[in-house]
Amino acid sequence: MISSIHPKRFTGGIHPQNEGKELSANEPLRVPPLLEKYTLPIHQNIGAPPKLIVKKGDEVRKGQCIAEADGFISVPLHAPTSGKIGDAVEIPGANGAAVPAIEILSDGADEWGVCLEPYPDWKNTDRDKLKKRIQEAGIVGMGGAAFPTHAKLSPPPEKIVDTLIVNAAECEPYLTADDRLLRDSAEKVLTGAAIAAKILKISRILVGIENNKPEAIEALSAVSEKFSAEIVPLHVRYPQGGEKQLIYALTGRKVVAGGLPMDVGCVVQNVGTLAAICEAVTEGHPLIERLVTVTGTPLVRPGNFVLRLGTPVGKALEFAGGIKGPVGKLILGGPMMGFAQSSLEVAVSKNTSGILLLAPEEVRQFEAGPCLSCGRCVDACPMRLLVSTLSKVCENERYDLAEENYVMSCLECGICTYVCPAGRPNVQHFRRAKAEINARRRKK
Amino acid sequence: MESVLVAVGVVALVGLILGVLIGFAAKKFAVASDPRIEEVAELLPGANCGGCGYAGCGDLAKAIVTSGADPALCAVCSAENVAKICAVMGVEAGAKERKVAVVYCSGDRSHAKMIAQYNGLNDCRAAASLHGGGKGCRFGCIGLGSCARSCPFGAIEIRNGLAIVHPETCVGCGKCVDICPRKLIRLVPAVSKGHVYCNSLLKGPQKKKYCSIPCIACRKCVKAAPEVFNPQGFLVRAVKPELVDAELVKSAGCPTGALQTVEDHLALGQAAGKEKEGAA
Amino acid sequence: MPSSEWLLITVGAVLVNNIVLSRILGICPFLGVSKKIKTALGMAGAVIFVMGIASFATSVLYHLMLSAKISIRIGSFQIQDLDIAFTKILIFIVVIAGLVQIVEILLQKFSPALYGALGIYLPLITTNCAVLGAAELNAASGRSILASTVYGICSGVGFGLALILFASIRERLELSRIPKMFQGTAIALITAGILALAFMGFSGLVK
Amino acid sequence: MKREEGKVRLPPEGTLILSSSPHIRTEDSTRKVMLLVILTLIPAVLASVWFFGLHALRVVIYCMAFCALFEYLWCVLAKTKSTLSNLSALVTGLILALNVSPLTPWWLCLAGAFIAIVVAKQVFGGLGQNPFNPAAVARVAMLVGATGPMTTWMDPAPGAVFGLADKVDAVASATPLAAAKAVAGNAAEIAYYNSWDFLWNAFLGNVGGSLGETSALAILIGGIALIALRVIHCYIPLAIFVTITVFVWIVNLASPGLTPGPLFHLLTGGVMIGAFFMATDMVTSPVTHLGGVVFGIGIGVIVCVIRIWGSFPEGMSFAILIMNALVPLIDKMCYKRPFGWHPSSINILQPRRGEIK
Repeated sequence: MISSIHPKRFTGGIHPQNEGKELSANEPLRVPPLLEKYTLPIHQNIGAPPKLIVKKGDEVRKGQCIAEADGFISVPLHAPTSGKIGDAVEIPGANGAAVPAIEILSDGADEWGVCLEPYPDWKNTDRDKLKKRIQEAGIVGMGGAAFPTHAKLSPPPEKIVDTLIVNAAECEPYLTADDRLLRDSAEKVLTGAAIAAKILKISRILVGIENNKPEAIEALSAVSEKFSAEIVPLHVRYPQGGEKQLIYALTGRKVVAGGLPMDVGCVVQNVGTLAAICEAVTEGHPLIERLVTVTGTPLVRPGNFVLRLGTPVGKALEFAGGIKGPVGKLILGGPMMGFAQSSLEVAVSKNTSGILLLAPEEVRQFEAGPCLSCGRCVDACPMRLLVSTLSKVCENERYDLAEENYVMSCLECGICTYVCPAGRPNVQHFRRAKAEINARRRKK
Repeated sequence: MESVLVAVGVVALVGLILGVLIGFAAKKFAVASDPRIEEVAELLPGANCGGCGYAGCGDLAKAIVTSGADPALCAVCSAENVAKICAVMGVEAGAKERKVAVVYCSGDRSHAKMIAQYNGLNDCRAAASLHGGGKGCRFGCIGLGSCARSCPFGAIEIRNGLAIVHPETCVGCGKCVDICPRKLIRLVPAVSKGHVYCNSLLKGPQKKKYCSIPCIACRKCVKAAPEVFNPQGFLVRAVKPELVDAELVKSAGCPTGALQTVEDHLALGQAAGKEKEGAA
Repeated sequence: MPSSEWLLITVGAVLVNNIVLSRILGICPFLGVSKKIKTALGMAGAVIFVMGIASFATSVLYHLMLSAKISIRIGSFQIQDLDIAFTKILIFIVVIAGLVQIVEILLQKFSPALYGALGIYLPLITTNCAVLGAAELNAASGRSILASTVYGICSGVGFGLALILFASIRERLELSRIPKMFQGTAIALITAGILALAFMGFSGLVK
Repeated sequence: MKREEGKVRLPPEGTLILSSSPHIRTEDSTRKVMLLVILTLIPAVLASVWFFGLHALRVVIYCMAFCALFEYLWCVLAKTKSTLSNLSALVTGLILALNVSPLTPWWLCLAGAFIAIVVAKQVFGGLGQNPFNPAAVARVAMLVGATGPMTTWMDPAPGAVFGLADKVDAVASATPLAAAKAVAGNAAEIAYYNSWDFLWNAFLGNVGGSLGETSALAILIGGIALIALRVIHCYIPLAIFVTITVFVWIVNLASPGLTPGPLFHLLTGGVMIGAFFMATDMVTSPVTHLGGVVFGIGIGVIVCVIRIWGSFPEGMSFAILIMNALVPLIDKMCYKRPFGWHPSSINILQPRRGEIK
């Protein structure tokens, strides 16, 4: 049912001129053929990396656990297909630093191994059992943060949580994976939401979705009665999908800087995560594949794909028909917050929401001209930071001043850089400042 | 004449009254301070490089006097000044070995292969989290000059995309060592006349993919002087750098040129560097 | 004195005849202690305090001097009814120097941080022509003791205003890419010049 | 379809671009912003040519050319990349031209351009670094240094340049502001400046003054266009107008006949061009909206004080410069805390004292 909530408008934000969603939104979901080799990065979650429990030459089945969770803030890793374990290798991670990975040589059978026991009757299943299942299935926040979901669903007893927010805003331009998922399997997402709500012992489910996805809203409202979820269409405004902005839009509550959503009684889950929860609970399937938007004008057939974890980016681009024109940039994630890549060996991991190619003429390079103090960044910053000053401060490496000017609140959403007429690489400045300040804090 | 005398008298009177007042105030509100702090601070170089770990030369002077920090903590300070500080403090001066910074990379633009074009902040640490600024080798010098800018003594030059330390100007304060995101720079004894200018831990063929001057761990140098060089994985390091001299470098005959003399490294990209200097 | 007179003294001292920007007095601490707003605030406070006290003290002395006629007789040497007002500059300097010394000692005792930040500029208030200038201007315009004190304080406020404005601009300048040859005092003087130009707009407000 | 089966390859060495997010940007650029400012000033230039003929055009060309020249010379001498292409020097030159009399001699334009470009801008590090509006600095310096030529005005001759009226080229005595100031306190004389007849002429620009001071209408058109194009926000000009209106209204209530009414003050002198084009100069104005309002109020008050009680008839440039000096402080004071900021978050955002040195 469409909610009667009147969404609040957060300060700042932008409406990108070119959303680029039409490239992939209307293409049907495609399931690419099995690859011969998957290169699975081992550390795909925030927190402790899982511990490998297989060695080279071991036979594994699809869905078999190959690395065990190491602690509470950690999740296991599962084989994306059946086959043999290959070499332990190093591949470039999203930020270019080498990350350990393990090769899995497919045997082509793609047979499920001993699966987790499904709980079709999850409504009458113990909460702790469900929570444990979510960890066993290796589920992390699939919107980008990769924070273990079971930890997010375990608020400390002193926090009172009353609202589950389903983040279907998908405000990043070009990306349509969540849109596609909702159009095709809204019921799965809402089932996942209901399971999460049961774990949290709450009944209020709000679905925040930007109103540029009418088909998805329709699909959602068709099944929402059943789960008593409220669908709230939101203005198209980046970063509507930012956790703090979404909570404010839907509930009017403000998450204190440095605080967590559960401080204001909310838990936010991405639609992809909820679909994965549904599969893990009702079918017993661990997280071994995800929806990825492979798009960009240089591609022959952009669209949304069900990609196994460990699929190299180069292969994903081949699934999308290959490259037809010159490429200026290869990006993992969306154009606003994604990471530029220099290698095709980067593998799809649990938080890869998109693979984007930009043509050279679409790439506008940073010029790092002088700041005009025009204040557009200040107007547009969703965190209401004094960006122009911060940018100059960081340029001069005055990190003490940067800290005084609240650089630690920066979301790195990229808006200040998007609107800057002088083409200053603000986000990169702030990232550096944050890294530097964190390093100094650790030192003390 | 009289007026002058009166003026002198009046001023003297006023001065006397105020003098008494000041004397009283100085006695009543006196603040004790150690004069040695200033003396020591005078002897320190005053560059405030922070290489000693204190927030500047004044801070170090205070630490030396009040909390007994090592007078030789300052790497920049000349031996005689250290001796003078020791004399001020009344302690024995120890011998001091001069060290210089060495950048363990020879991968300038003519030797290292670029795989992408970096566009962004002119800062190595920022580029390091962005695939290292486009150079194929992820161990080598990024070449955006963070170390050069951090050097209080102007001893580092960026030439043709590679940081080059001028050993005669380097005082070994170690600021660049902390700045470099690739941990390429180390302090070595200044007497050492040659180094294995490579930092990559990859296997030889992988290194060769992106660089024409890597250490491929062929161990020719180890055979030439086993007590000096020691292979660590796929990289050879001088364990006794003070023993490396030009002759040894020559006799080792490094096939790629990773092991070279300090002079040769200094001459890297000389021609290209000149061109750039003219333009700047 | 009518209230409008007080207004004239205040506005005149703070804005129109600003001791730094219009009378160009006290430039040394103006350029020296204006790198940070925080120290500028401290310096402004110190100057207001010193100027107020110095104006008061010098004014009292000056009025005493005006009324006192000195007669001295030492042996055959004799002076009759000498007006000692001509020694005012000498006396003012001594008095101000002494006062500043006391302020310095007190500051070192009670606010070492501010003392450290002001550094050499605190003793320099001693020879700060702004303080002496205020005292001289008071004497020249024949103000009463109260008016002199108010003028001294307002001149101090004017100095503080200029100093804080200047410091805020310099804090901003610290973040800009000033060509090497203009860095430091050069750009500070240019900025001060433009600021003085701007303050010329107030001329004529107080006749 | 052969390509589809082929292996995907990255573009050749060095053409793939690596940069930090975001990877898309607006089409806006500094150059575009400056171009829009120049375009929106064209009505004012046309109006000045209409009223003052080729004299006006001469001054505009001189100022713009000299500013561009100094910018170029600086870049050559300082061995930096030429910054001419961002058009900021031309904007400064154009605004400077609109700030001076149509009879300004060429050497004064040259001196003004030097002050604006070199003294007020480049020595501070160039575009974006100057704390004071270059054109305002130049105007004030010229006014103080060469009072004679800077206060030699010309009577308007509408359309003379197109032969629609007789060419007069007469040297006028004073601008309306100076004339009104001369008769301050004389209620009967002041009344003339409140008449609709006079105000209408002032609105159209049929009065003496500098190029940009005459036609309030032309500036208004440009200013509104500038706001509509979202180059500037309306806060600063609005705050200036409202403050002047209220201030003058109160003064008129308190002592009638001291000065003409609010409309006179809005339509004459440099208020219009100052409010729309000089006070809103991005570099030298506060970045926040609230700061803009404070900035505008300050300018309004100072302008009125100088005009009514000061010795200069016009105080717009002075007011802008004084408020420019206050901008860093205003920016500090008027900044609201970040979204979701709360006293309890201070520990996370800021280091505890002593924790980080």
